[in-house]
Amino acid sequence: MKKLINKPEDVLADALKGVSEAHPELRVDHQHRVIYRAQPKDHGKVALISGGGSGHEPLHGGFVGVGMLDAACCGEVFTSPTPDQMVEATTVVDQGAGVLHIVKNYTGDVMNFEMAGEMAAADSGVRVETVVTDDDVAVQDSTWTAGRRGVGVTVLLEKIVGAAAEEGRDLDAVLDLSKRINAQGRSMGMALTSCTVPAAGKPTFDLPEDQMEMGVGIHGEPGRKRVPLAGAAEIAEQLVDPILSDLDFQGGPSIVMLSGLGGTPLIELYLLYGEVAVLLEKAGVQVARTLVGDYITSLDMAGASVTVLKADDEILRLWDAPVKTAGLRWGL
Amino acid sequence: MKKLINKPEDVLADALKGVSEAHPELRVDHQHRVIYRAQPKDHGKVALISGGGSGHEPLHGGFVGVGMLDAACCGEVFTSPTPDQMVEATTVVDQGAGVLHIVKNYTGDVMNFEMAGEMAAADSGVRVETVVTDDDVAVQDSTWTAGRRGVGVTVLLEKIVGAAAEEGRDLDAVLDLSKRINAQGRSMGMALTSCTVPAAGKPTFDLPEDQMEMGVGIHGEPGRKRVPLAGAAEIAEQLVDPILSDLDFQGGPSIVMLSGLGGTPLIELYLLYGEVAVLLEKAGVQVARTLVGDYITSLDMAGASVTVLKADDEILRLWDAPVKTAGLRWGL
Amino acid sequence: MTESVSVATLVDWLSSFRDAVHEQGTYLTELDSAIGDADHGANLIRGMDAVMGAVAGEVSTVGSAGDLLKKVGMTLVTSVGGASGPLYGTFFLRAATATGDATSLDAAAVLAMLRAGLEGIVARGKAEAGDKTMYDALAPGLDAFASALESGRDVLGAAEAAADAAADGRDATEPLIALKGRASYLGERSVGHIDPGAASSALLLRALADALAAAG
Amino acid sequence: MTESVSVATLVDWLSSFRDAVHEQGTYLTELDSAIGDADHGANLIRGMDAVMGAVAGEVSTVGSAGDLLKKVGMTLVTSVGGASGPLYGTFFLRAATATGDATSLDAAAVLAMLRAGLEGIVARGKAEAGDKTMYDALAPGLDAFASALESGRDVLGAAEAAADAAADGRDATEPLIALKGRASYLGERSVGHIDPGAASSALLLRALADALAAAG
Ligand SMILES: Nc1ncnc2c1ncn2[C@@H]1O[C@H](COP(=O)(O)OP(=O)(O)O)[C@@H](O)[C@H]1O
Ligand SMILES: Nc1ncnc2c1ncn2[C@@H]1O[C@H](COP(=O)(O)OP(=O)(O)O)[C@@H](O)[C@H]1O
Ligand SMILES: [Mg+2]
Ligand SMILES: [Mg+2]
Ligand SMILES: [Mg+2]
Ligand SMILES: [Mg+2]
Repeated sequence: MKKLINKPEDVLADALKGVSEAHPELRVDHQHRVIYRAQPKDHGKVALISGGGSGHEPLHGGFVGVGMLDAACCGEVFTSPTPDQMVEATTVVDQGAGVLHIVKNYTGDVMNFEMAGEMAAADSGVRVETVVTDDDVAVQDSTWTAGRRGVGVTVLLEKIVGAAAEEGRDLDAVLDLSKRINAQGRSMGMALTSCTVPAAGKPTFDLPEDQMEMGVGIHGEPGRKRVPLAGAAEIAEQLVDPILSDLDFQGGPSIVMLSGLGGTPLIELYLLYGEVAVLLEKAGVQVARTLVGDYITSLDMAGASVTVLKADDEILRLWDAPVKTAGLRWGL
Repeated sequence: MKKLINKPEDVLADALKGVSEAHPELRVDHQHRVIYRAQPKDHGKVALISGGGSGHEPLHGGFVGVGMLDAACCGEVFTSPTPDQMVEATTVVDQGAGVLHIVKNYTGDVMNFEMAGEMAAADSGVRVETVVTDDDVAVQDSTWTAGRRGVGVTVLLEKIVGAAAEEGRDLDAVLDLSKRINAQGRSMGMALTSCTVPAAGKPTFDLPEDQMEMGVGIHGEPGRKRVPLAGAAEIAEQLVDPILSDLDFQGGPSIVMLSGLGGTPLIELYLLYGEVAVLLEKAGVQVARTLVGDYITSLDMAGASVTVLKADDEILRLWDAPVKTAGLRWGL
Repeated sequence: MTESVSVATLVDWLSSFRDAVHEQGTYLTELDSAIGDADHGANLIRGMDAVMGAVAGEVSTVGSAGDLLKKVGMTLVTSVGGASGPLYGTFFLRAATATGDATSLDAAAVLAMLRAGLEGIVARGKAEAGDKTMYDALAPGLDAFASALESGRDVLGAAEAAADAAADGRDATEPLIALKGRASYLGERSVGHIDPGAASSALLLRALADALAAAG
Repeated sequence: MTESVSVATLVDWLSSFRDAVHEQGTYLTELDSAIGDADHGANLIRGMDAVMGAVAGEVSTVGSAGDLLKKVGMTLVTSVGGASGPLYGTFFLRAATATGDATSLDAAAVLAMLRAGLEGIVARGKAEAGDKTMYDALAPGLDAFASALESGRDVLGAAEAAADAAADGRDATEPLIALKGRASYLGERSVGHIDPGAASSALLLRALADALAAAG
């Protein structure tokens, strides 16, 4: 295993040191492993908390700041944070207007946030609402299973709903909007290589030179199927088709994100986006805003995911609103 | 070779398609392979042009926009662009105030920009000045060799000098500042893996699991020496020590960039930055601004480089000035 | 073999489970690599190391079984994360409620403790038989424990039967399609692999038998 | 073998060089992988394909040698980039100036053409003997060309001597420490590898000999 780390068990603690050194505009609670804005708004804003396993950077710590999150709870690599972290963060950020927990749909994340919500309500009486994102079309949905994974839409949701909270909307409105954003977004990912979890010390799976994994999430899991390696145009099709056949994006503007999975350089992401844009145009999807880069990653996995969000004028306005975070910044 | 590409020979053309689709605020001349601001300033600003081989994204195309470059000339992967591209860009961006060419010190880049300067002067009479960056302490300097490579300082220079040009300084002042920035910056890089040039189809070099390359540049070349793989703390030392022993950074603020080389995820970059920060602090370097992420890359190489720039109040003010590019953005 | 299980023996159980997850950590992570995210071993090692740190003084201060198990549950909840943290955490928290103030447990109390724990896992995770989770090792394990007691075996014999049945349950997860947890994202591709949580649960029951045998 | 080299033969030279860089492209890139950036093969393939596209009509329209070589030089300058683009480009631009309006070249004119080209490379790149660059193949090649003419051999014989000497010069770059170009960044580590530009330059002179032989 080749990584810029010290000991595998110290990866999270050490990385958080770097975050606090690099970002004076953030405050890192190293004991609870929570990243806060150094200068929280001082009254009445609905607070947004997200969190999850580490290894998906900039998600979520890189999205803490004006116009997005108030706090991010950092779990061990690929492991949901624990309820006490969330309870601590919830108590710290609440300004009386309540707290929205933004949770990606994974059994672990959902259960830990659930316990945190129960504990926070019992301990402090803070009103906590939760939105669970589940936008990954690679996963067959069914009431009998764990449902779809929460992936790329989480990034767009944190930006858009963060702007709404910054404007002063109340918790019901914020919750409502967040559920609508999740319902209107779809994602699909693919991998050229596995990633290596530091504590495991070797790649999670082997992938021959002539194969790729379609329908991967962000935890280095194998995808829905292993298929022959293809060119970017063909890969774009395999990513875009399942998204478009799952939801109708006609008749309004869309926001599109193409995120790298951590090990793929920007030149390839732009190249793939060129192919994605052609397909979206052909299908009549009107792309109003675009994000290309590493936004929701899976350690050092090579590959990419596409997220399409059905927007409207209001959503675009919130998207364009100023944001000042380590991972997404404009207007400030 | 596993890459999100179509044919190796089309990588640059295809990637530029994605850039123009993703960035309506940029105008891409696909014939000349030049990236421009879609809305150039309309009078009297000194124009900044940079360029170089592709595969270093976001450098340089990702730094075109308000507060940084006016145009970027894109060469083939790891291959300097050709003089005709630079002549075209120079002619297009000149607004009568002259043009600064920002060139990284590589024989190919220097010669091609030199020819372009000769041709532009002869053809159009545009006044062209050139700054050549050469900040890589890994390379022994000597009048008998090609000198040091231009690496990370180029990013900082494009930002700071871009702000100065945006303020309306004349070409002499802009040239002067750019030379000062280059003189005050030092960089050092290391690689955990090779990268794969698409046309070559396989890794440029083999690096055993227990070895790393110290003193690499950004073209997938082997470094100055191959050393045993080490932890992040030890790697930070091997990067920071040669920088600090090459230039005295005491007695004023510094700007520090830790850039990934393309294949290393953000969590590792932050982790390494934590170790770098400790060493800089110990050495009495006062870090005033920090940039951690992929800014100057080497395709899919895993590794990182550190750049330290000796600043002052004026430089920090220019650093903080608004910038709106795909790769670096604040205040706008 | 005495029929009464002391708090010290419960600590031995935990210690034995800690040793087992250290020994089998790589194996658990390999199982999780195939159908999950390659962290189950690291998660349980982190959790059981934290548990043994937290209960270090417990035996000498002679707290109740409930106090011990509650501390174990809270420590797992706050140190593991992921799916297994809340699940194993809830197991011990519910087990604590079942044992309450008792400082020694007879065989029936041990069964009640385990059953309360499993009910906690079901309440938290909604798993059913055949979903390819830790439930599929624990449930047959507990059934075997109960049957063994009914047929007159002592607590050690029951625990041994439970460990054997849990191991069988673990192996029986191999051909299943996962319907819960992150293995479910793989659909058909989850077939042919043992569930990592079932494997760790089988270790948990084996550790109980080992601790009882040693106490014997 | 006629002593006069036609423009058509010069086109054959270019065509033969194009074929050579296609055949040896992987080898050139491998050399460049060891001490450079793994693109020398791709650079020359792109450049010579562009050249052959640009001069396609040249033979039938019977332009001068100068016109042809200028077009070659400009095409290389505008299609190759990197270090080799300006260097080979300047080689042909200077060669064009040397041949001027001529539509056929005698042996001395061929030597003058090559010498002008090499001077262009030196003017552009400042390489000296032993810097481990294309100079180290071209310079001994041209010296051998001159000596062969002096000792009475014809232009084909001279070109063959040049190709042989250039190949020797190429091989002699192996033990050198690079002082120019990106191989110089490697310092001592550049020792033990043949310079890629020296290898392509040896192909350029071999291609000339081949074209002359075919014309013979
Ligand atoms: N809903 C559930 N009910 C019971 N057990 C579950 C459930 N979801 C997951 N598990 C168990 O958790 C195990 C995975 O634990 P672990 O790898 O530590 O967490 P994560 O899946 O979050 O990475 C699975 O092998 C399975 O046995
Ligand atoms: N200053 C120079 N003078 C002469 N030849 C040079 C000089 N610098 C580099 N070269 C030649 O250029 C070759 C490399 O060409 P190429 O790989 O196409 O360009 P780049 O180094 O820009 O990638 C070297 O092998 C060397 O022979
Ligand atoms: Mg996990
Ligand atoms: Mg090159
Ligand atoms: Mg797991
Ligand atoms: Mg090269």
